[in-house]
Amino acid sequence: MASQLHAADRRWQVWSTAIVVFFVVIAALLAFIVLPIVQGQSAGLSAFAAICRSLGLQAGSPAARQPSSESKAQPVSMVAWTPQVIDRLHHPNLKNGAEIAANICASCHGENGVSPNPQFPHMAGQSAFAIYKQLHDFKNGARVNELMASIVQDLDDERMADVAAHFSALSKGALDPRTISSGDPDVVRLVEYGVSARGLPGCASCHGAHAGGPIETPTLAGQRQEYLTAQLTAFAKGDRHNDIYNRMRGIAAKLRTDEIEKLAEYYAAVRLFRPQD
Amino acid sequence: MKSLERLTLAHLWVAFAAFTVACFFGVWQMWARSPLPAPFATPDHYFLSVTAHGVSMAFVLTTFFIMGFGYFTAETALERPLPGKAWAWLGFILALAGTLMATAAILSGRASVLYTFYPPLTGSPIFYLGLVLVVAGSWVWCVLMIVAMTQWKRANPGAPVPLAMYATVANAVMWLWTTAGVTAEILFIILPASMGWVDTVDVGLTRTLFSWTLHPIVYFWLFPAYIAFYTMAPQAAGGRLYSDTLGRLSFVLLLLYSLPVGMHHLFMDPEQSTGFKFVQMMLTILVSVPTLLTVFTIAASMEIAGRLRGGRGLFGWIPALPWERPMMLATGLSFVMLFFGGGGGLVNMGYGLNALIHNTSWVTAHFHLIFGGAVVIMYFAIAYEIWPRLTGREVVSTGAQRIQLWLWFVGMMVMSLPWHWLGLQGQWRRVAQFDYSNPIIAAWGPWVIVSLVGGVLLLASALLFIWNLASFRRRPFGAMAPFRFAVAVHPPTRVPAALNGFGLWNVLVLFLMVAAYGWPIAQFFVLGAPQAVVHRVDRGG
Amino acid sequence: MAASEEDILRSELRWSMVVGAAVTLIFAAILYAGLVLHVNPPSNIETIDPKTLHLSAEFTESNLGTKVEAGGQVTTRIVATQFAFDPQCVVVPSNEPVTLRLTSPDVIHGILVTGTNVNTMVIPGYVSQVHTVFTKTGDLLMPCHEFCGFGHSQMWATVRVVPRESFRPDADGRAACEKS
Amino acid sequence: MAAPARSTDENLTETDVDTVMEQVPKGALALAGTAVLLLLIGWFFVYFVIFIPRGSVG
Repeated sequence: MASQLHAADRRWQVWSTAIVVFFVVIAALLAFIVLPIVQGQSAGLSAFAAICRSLGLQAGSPAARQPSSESKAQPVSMVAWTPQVIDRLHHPNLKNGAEIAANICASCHGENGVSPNPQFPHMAGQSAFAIYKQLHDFKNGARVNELMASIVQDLDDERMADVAAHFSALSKGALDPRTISSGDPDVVRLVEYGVSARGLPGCASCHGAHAGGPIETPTLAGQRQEYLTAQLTAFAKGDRHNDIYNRMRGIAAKLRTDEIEKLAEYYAAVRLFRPQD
Repeated sequence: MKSLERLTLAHLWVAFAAFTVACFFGVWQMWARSPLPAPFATPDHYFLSVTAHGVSMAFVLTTFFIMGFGYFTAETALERPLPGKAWAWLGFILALAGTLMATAAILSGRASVLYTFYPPLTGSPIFYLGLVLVVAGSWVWCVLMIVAMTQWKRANPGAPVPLAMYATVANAVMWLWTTAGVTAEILFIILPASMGWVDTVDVGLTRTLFSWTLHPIVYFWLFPAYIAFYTMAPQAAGGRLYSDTLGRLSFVLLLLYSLPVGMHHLFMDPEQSTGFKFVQMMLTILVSVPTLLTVFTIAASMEIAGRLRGGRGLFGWIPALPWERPMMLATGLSFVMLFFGGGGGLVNMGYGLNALIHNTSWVTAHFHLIFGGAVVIMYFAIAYEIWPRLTGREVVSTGAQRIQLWLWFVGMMVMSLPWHWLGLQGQWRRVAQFDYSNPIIAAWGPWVIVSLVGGVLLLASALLFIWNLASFRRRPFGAMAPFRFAVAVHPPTRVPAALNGFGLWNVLVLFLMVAAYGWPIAQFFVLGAPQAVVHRVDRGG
Repeated sequence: MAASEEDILRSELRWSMVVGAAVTLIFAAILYAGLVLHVNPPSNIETIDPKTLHLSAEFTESNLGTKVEAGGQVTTRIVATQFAFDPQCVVVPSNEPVTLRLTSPDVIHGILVTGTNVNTMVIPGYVSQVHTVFTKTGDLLMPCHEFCGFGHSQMWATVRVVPRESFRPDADGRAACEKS
Repeated sequence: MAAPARSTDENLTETDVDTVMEQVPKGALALAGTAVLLLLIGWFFVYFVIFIPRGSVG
């Protein structure tokens, strides 16, 4: 009886293993040999190339030729968020940043990053990533502004990161615009909901605090109204074009002039500093 | 014995509480997507809601229900006290603490990344840590199930493990394999990113690891339904289980073939090759086999019952079945939903055919029918079946229970059948609002409203379910009869070791996982892939 | 005894044959689509660094959109980014092989084109590629079908399929949607 | 011969089971067979009527 059972168990082991292995072998034959060779033949690929593609060792589909893709690089901004840059922004030399801010930036952007001039943006509480990107873009001309271009010429990447982080640290971060109620239904729609029909995401989808949007997204709450209007208009006309992949040009071009005005007014009205609580 | 009831009830109440809350979120989401104006429908509320709905349904309802039902099964099927009840409570507390952490993170708006994560978007670490604790709690359950079976086998050498317990342990073993993928993803990639320890992640690797978990997790949810089909429904129908052996074989096949197939969730992904997708497609086809075997075996078991009750002819046994019993009714309705959901699934797994419906409402319809329909309706039936035993109260009249089951079935069909159609039209997933001024989308409007009506029926059914369970409190205490699982036509006296344990199958699972996932995971380390910068979705900050 | 355990297992075996035949039929249809119609899921394992995507040659802003390459192959390059496609409208000729190449500089996206089998995920780190032939002319909707953030619902583009004779690339081989 | 439901459960004898087992699983085969047939019809409908006309992708 015991040996009989033992034999039955053996049979189970042998047969189930055999069936599973057999099935995997057949699947592998079809997947890595038959399918790519047949598909590759009609696409004019060698059997070797087709098999490599089916294994993922070579780019492309086993059933089609890879397109050629010759072209010249024409970047709109040279800033790349490499781990080195991010690391520097997370671990800046704040003393260094404060010095640069006091010596170079304060005259226009205010001692505490609160600009006295409606033309110039506030810096306090701005995202370090946003400031860093704009400084970098001013320096190499991706964003055109003669005054800023001459000022940032002396700053290297690390000093830019330091001053960006300095301003960012000046307040605990701007308010989340969601928390500010606005009576104007147009503003609520544009800021919080977005308009699917026009392909307009809500401003808060990126500019809200920690909304998970692009890394370089600036915070807008409490920003100078004149500055916001000017920038949205410049994006809409294409005069400003250092936003990669048309992110802001595309949106600004879809906004009506009155919408730009309302949005600038709304964001300017949001207080810059968090109430002390 | 009282302690088992308390343990089981604690698990089931957490499960059903999460379920009820999730139903509210679900209906609101459908409202927000419909042409009808919905309140609070900003994108951040919507994605918060989707996250809450997914986590509650897929992680909390399922895990707690399965654990609770598993403890109940272990003690009733093995007819001996569950070993390590203190450990079971520890697992419960771990999972509950995890659930509360995840809930807090979600409701504060710091984790609107959906229950399927999508790195490089990352939410608050509290969210991920909470989910890890839920999984840790379920691991305690897995170990206890395996220990319970092992101790029973030692005490009853050579005797076949009762089918209900064999299936439960199959699920526990499968779950240990299943969670390896998502646990690795969270612990080694997402948590470090979420904590700010790293700034970039390998997105292809995270998706591949998640796919490891994503298919068998659905079978983890499904197992209790199948256990009810095999070991409770034939009993409720007044018949016999047609074949105990086929039951064991089906559970073994589910263990084997639900694991090496997750890549069918990545068919449309650029980081995996055609070859491995094809291999996993072929393995996916095999997953349909145990289900189709189950359909036949259960139909035959029901046929026995129907004929015993006087049914004649080829189909005459069907109307003769005791449809007034909730377990019987739920089984029938479950099979209808399994038919539609499974049919949709056969399209999903079709390799190139997947392009037709990937990330459309078709897929949403598929898993709502399979999980929300076929499986959850069995969760209801199981609860109705074991509640008298758990509470010690007498059976309540089944009228309200039957209405509840019918409501759930009708609601699910009305909701998900239009989704199939909309999916084929290209209605895409995870959208907070549609532009109904677009002529293509405008044509979808009426169907979206129809499915919303289905959603409202589902919510009504969910509330009635809770009311039905609560109404046991008004019943007097009754005599506690031992809980009986279905008996087979030929109850097994000896079964081969292969069908009485999992040693052989673990070896084969290992082989299949290495064949199916070995290179697809290794490629990220061997060939390397560029990393993407972490994007924080942490609205509270 | 009327039905022995063997009888039962034999009936299950017979049923397994039916099941086997049914799934084999479905498998044959899938295999046919692969071998004869050359249908594959998009599986172009081609890596590209999302952090420096905008500095690259191919996915530089000015190179996006439809281009007829040397050799007459029509390639359409699209970047999926939070929360728009660049360009937001692409033009392609009907009844001609077209290769779509997409990638993302930020997070996971995905696309489908309504009424066609075009469907792929767009994963940062990889170039997604779909080879297809558009048969129906007109403006097709190409939404982002994967959760990419709070602006996901507003992310869509247009694929304008025009008859061959109306498809007029410029001297560089580039074609773009006319501003409406 | 429709016996009262509950009594069937409690007083089930092996003879009863043996008698019905002469018929089983003819009905199950018919039911499950029909289901699989309908499933195949549905699948091939999607394949030929929707998928194939939408064009080849790869």
